[in-house]
Amino acid sequence: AEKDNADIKIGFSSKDNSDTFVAAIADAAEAEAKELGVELLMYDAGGDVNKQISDCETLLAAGVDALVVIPQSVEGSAPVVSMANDAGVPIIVDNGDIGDKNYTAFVGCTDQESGELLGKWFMEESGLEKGSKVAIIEGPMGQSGQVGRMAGFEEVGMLDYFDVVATQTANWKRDEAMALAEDWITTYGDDLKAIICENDDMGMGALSAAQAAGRDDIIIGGVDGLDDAVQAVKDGSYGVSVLQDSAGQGRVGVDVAVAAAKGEEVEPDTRIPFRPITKDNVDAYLEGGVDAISGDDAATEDTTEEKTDEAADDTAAEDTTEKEAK
Amino acid sequence: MTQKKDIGKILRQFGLVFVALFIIAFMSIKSDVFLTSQNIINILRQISINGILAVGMTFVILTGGIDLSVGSVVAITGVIVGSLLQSGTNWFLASLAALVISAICGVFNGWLISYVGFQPFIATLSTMTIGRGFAQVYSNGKPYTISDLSFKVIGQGYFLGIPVPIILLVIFCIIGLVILTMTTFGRYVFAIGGNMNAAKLSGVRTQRVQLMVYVMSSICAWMVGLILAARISSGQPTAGESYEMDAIAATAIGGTSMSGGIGSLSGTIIGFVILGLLQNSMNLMNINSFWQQIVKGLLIIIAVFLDMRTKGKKA
Amino acid sequence: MTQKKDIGKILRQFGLVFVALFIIAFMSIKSDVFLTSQNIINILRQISINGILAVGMTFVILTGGIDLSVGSVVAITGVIVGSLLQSGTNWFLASLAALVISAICGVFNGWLISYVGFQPFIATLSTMTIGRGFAQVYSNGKPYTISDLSFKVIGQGYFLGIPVPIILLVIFCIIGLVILTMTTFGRYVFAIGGNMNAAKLSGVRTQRVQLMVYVMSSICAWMVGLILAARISSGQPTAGESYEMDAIAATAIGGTSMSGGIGSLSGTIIGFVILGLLQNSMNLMNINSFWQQIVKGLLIIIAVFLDMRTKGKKA
Amino acid sequence: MGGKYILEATGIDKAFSGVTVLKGAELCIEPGELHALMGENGAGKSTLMKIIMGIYTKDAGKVVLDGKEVEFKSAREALDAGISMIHQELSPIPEMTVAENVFLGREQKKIKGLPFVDKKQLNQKTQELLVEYELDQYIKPTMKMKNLNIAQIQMMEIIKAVSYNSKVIIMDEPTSSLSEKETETLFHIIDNLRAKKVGIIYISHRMEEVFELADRVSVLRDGQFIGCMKVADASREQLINMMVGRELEGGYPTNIAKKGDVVLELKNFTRKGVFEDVNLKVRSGEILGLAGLVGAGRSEVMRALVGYDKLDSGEIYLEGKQITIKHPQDAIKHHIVMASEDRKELGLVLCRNIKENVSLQNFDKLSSASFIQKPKERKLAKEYTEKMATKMNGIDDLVSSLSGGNQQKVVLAKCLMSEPKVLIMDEPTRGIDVGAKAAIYNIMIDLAQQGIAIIMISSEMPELIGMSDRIMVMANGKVKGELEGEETASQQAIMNLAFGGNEQ
Ligand SMILES: Nc1ncnc2c1ncn2[C@@H]1O[C@H](COP(=O)(O)OP(=O)(O)OP(=O)(O)O)[C@@H](O)[C@H]1O
Ligand SMILES: Nc1ncnc2c1ncn2[C@@H]1O[C@H](COP(=O)(O)OP(=O)(O)OP(=O)(O)O)[C@@H](O)[C@H]1O
Ligand SMILES: O[C@@H]1[C@@H](O)[C@H](O)OC[C@H]1O
Ligand SMILES: [Mg+2]
Ligand SMILES: [Mg+2]
Repeated sequence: AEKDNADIKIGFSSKDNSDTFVAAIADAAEAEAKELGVELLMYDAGGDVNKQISDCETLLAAGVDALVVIPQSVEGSAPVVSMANDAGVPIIVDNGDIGDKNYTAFVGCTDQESGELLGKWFMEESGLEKGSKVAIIEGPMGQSGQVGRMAGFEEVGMLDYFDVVATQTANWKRDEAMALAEDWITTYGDDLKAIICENDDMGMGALSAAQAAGRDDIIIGGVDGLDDAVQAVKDGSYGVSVLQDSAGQGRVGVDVAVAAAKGEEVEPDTRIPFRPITKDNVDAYLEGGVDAISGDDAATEDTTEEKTDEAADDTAAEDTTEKEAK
Repeated sequence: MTQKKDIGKILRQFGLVFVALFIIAFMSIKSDVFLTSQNIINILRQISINGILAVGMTFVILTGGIDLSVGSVVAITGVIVGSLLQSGTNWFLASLAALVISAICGVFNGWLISYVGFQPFIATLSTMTIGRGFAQVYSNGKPYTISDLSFKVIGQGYFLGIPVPIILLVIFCIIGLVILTMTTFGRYVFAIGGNMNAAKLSGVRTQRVQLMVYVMSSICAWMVGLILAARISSGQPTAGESYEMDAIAATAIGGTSMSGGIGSLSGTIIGFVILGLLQNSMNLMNINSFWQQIVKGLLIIIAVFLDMRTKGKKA
Repeated sequence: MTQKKDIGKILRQFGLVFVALFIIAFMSIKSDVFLTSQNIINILRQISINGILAVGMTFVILTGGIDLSVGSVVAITGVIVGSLLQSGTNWFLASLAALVISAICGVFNGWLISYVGFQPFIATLSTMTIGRGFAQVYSNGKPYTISDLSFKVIGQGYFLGIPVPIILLVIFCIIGLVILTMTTFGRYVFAIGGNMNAAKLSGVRTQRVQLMVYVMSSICAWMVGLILAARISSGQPTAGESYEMDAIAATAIGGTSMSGGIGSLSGTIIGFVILGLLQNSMNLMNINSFWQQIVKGLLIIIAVFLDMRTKGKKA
Repeated sequence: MGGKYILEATGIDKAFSGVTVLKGAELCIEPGELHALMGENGAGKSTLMKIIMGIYTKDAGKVVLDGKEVEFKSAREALDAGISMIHQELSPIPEMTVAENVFLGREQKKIKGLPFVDKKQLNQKTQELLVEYELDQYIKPTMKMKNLNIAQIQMMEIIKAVSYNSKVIIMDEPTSSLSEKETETLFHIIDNLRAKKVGIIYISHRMEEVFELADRVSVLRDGQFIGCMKVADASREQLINMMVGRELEGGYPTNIAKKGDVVLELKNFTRKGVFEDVNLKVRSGEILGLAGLVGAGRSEVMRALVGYDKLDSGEIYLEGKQITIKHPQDAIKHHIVMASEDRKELGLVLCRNIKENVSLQNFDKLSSASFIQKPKERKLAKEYTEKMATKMNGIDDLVSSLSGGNQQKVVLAKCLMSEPKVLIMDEPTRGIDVGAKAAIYNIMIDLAQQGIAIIMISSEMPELIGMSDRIMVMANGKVKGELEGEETASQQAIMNLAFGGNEQ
């Protein structure tokens, strides 16, 4: 007997809702739950793996019908998967990778892909010469975003292509990134050609520093497609923002969870592709949203191993929940 | 009339306990999950982390000190155990190795404070920073995945149907209570916090006692490091960040004075139980995490206020 | 021989200053960028944030208190200013509105502590939690982008060729120094921290003074909130997290006793300059962030140790 | 068995950061002897004792105990070796119980060798001590130390030191916080100790005590050993001369000031459970003495008067006009100023310097628009502390580095600078040396002549009788009677009232 949406209770364990990007996923998830008429319990681990595990324990005790997790740590959050399996509750991993692959489904991006896209753009489209001096600002060490994007830079050979003069973490934080960028701009002077950031919040910090120093020539880019960043791309001050579809990740995460809760078969691996937003497509994006820039860039898709054509667009993503497992 | 008075009196005598009972009563009505054995076990398992740290922290704070480094010791323990387990070391030896390093952190804190004369805040802040850096350098910033099943028991196992972390919490609380209330060492902890000079003049070896409380705190952090690593099946260099704050909060809510000399471990126990109950309750009531902070802050104020009334302190 | 002695004496008299000079000397050799005016401006601009907070924190700690809520007040200021600017309010009015709210936070802290009798740690910890929650609820967790150019001047502008945050830092330091060393209020701050009861019997309005220092600290946090929001062109509910720790560290490194009554603002100033120099230097040398923590912790220990030797304290 | 001395200290030198405090100090104690150690405030008495106890390290000299040279590195070693000490600065642990305080560091164990405290025995042993010394009526072993008044704390420290059963007991001003009754108890204790052949070093500024108790007396001046003699051979003048280096007039100056109108009147002062219905008048130029046993509530009345404690009911009239005082600041504004008996708790900010302490309550004089007038501050601080003959290197010295008596002088300097109309002096000469005492008495007379009304609380009966124009006696929080003129000369009359004479 299939459950009614009204009887379904979905548990959502987010890693840190105080992060701009993660909060957007959470919002979309809540909106989708409302839309579908299911109950959603949204727990926020505040950046602490242990709390995430506690949260999941509580959610399972509260009798959720499916569990969605945005892992705080690839390895550290892994026990959640077996906990859910033991409790016989479907578990959906959202946004980033997790160490234990025995989950019911994954919805999100391959972080390495965003690193590859960002690296490629800097190598091929930014106009920088080979061997230019660049600096990299990283996310918190050990997080899927940091590990994956660095691997992506490596994969496309960016680390060798450029002369990487400095690499530091700014923990996804705008102000920390700004201080780093200020120091580097001073240290490397005119030689410094670009600051490559693993997310847009940090990119915005670096941009503030560059602008304050009057260094409009420094090319800055990041990941996420934050509103600020997209606006900056439009203004021409920000080179690239690799769009990660937060709304899609939140929405589809809940959709898959609801389907799983009903006992339906679900697509085990939904990878929503990244889309670089540059001066070429920013207007289209601002007008038409994600759909307007999907699938317009062949180079993008080449880099993805697991290509899911047009999967990022609304209907396609919803479809996937109905599709049978491979 | 008299009955009214009586109730008032009772409420006052148990300020914090009353707050805890109130939360429990409220939640049993509001949620049918709350009183399930599964949820109770969850609550206890969740508070074991902060609880064990708070036991050590209570000793430190009673001497008038503070230990900011516990979170880093948790991380150090995690990466050391993690790396050793990965290299095939037996879980017992791996834990022992981490214990030695943790104890060294405690000795370093205690030595700086009692023999060199550092302010506890500065000494343990430095150890916290150095310790975190060490954990990250050691692990190169990457977590060690732990697959050793016998080790995982510490965090995920059961003994007589009770989760091991809960048993460890109970053991640490009991040991703490015994030391603090029944031994000379416990007296000296209070004496040092109450009047270091007087204690010294009475022949108390104040420096040793001071050193010891920091070692004890580090040992608690080590225990937590093991439980956490076992619980999350990985030794993470970022583990335990800002855990010191919760441990200090539990101690302070429990009525221990930050300037030392006044307080009790039983107060601390109620303190961390209240914090744990709060967290679990707000989750069960599905309060948005932003609101959770507001509610938590207000409830801490109310709990402490009630407790002060109880004890006839100002207010 | 005598010359050797003299140098020793000089070194001792300027413990912390010496550490700062050492870092400067070392870096001028190691890096040709270090002494450029651009880098010096960078350093100053970066320390303006922690510096202004530390000025307020010094007053609080001198009374024997602590203010953990400053980071949250920074965030509250940011989101209030951000939202008002977005809705087209004039930058001055927006800042004023934030000032009022910040001051209320300070009054709340001070009232809880001096009139109700809360421990400063608990009171400001609660305010910190509530304040952070408030900032997030208010903004619904999202940053407000700031585009108002006149407002941005506070963080990004120049006055007579000097970045505005640096000028503000200097103004706050001077006001702080004047209040602390030249006015009766300053004396009351020291007296309260040294012996609250004796101060009261000497006619000091201890409760008012205590309340005031928390208000002052909140005002410093407000200033930092404005600078930060203007600097990063956005009002962020997560801004200022754990800033209190750096401010406390600067104060403690500067020789102020955490139990109050002893210390100086000039010490604090050297304290935050050292922290800022360290951060900048390690960035310039491109020291890996893991190692940075280890180096930072060790240098704090060394600096404080030298300073204690200087002042003939134990050690 | 060594020589005839149980304890011998010779050639002791000590300097604190370059300032010489002791230079060739010496002292030798026979078993069963009570050896008085005298000297002005800051002469180095306490420092010498702390060196013997291993609290300070000496720069030179040697200490011989029982014929063996000793060098204690901590109080613990001294205690273990059989020397205990009653410290001049009381240091109770307020939050711990009486029993825990008394046996701190040597708790009774449940099982020998294991660190488990036998609380029952601890309390029982303490109770036995309390009974033995007749304190059990007011003090229970389980009371928190903070609930004891200062005299009771002093008694507990005495009992504690005695209960070590040491060979040598050092008593550093043990009576300075005691009233007659406790002082007598102490003297009994001392008799017992002597019978047990315990050597006692007794430091006091009270001449009478020294003559009553001591076998021999040693004198220190400016850290140097001046001499040692049998008390039987010594005269008061001779001792003073040795201490001060010059002659001093003995006795109490008479207050020849004209008594004017009533300056201050208290009506029906009540603070529930502490004092009740206290009425009091004091005229300009008058010195009013407040007598009573410890716990009579004298200090409490005065603390409430100056607004430090809350008053439940009562009225205050200053120069005939009713005033309200809600905070000490109000009192100071009305020039009603109190020098507290408890300098550590209420009198001084120990971690700050002399200047700051003196000026703390006098900024109305020393500041304009909240800005401190620093040159004036220095000048006045110097003037007033010097008037009190404070021994210091300068007004920038930390108060905590001053000797006990000199700290007391700083408290008085602070109060004098407030130009009081009514000056309340709670045990004003506690711990103050003869020379300075005389100076304080003269200052009091001076002030009286300027028309100031003085209220003096003192537990030193001769001082009270010698200085007061009128004496009010309190017991159990109530005024028991008043003695004026000739009557004040009688100690017996005071004691009669203090022990519950007829109510007013
Ligand atoms: N820790 C210290 N640091 C600096 N100076 C000190 C210290 N202790 C004592 N002194 C100084 O040593 C001198 C002797 O002090 P000490 O306390 O021995 O005097 P005292 O004879 O006991 O006086 P009193 O009768 O007032 O108690 C004083 O001038 C005092 O200022
Ligand atoms: N017999 C007693 N034993 C112990 N405490 C008492 C006794 N009687 C009153 N008290 C308490 O002691 C306090 C009064 O002590 P206080 O020291 O002020 O008295 P005092 O007359 O000023 O004596 P002193 O001469 O020691 O200053 C009051 O708080 C009262 O409750
Ligand atoms: O892009 C990042 C996201 O993928 C990560 O999970 O959290 C922070 C974001 O900025
Ligand atoms: Mg002395
Ligand atoms: Mg008294």
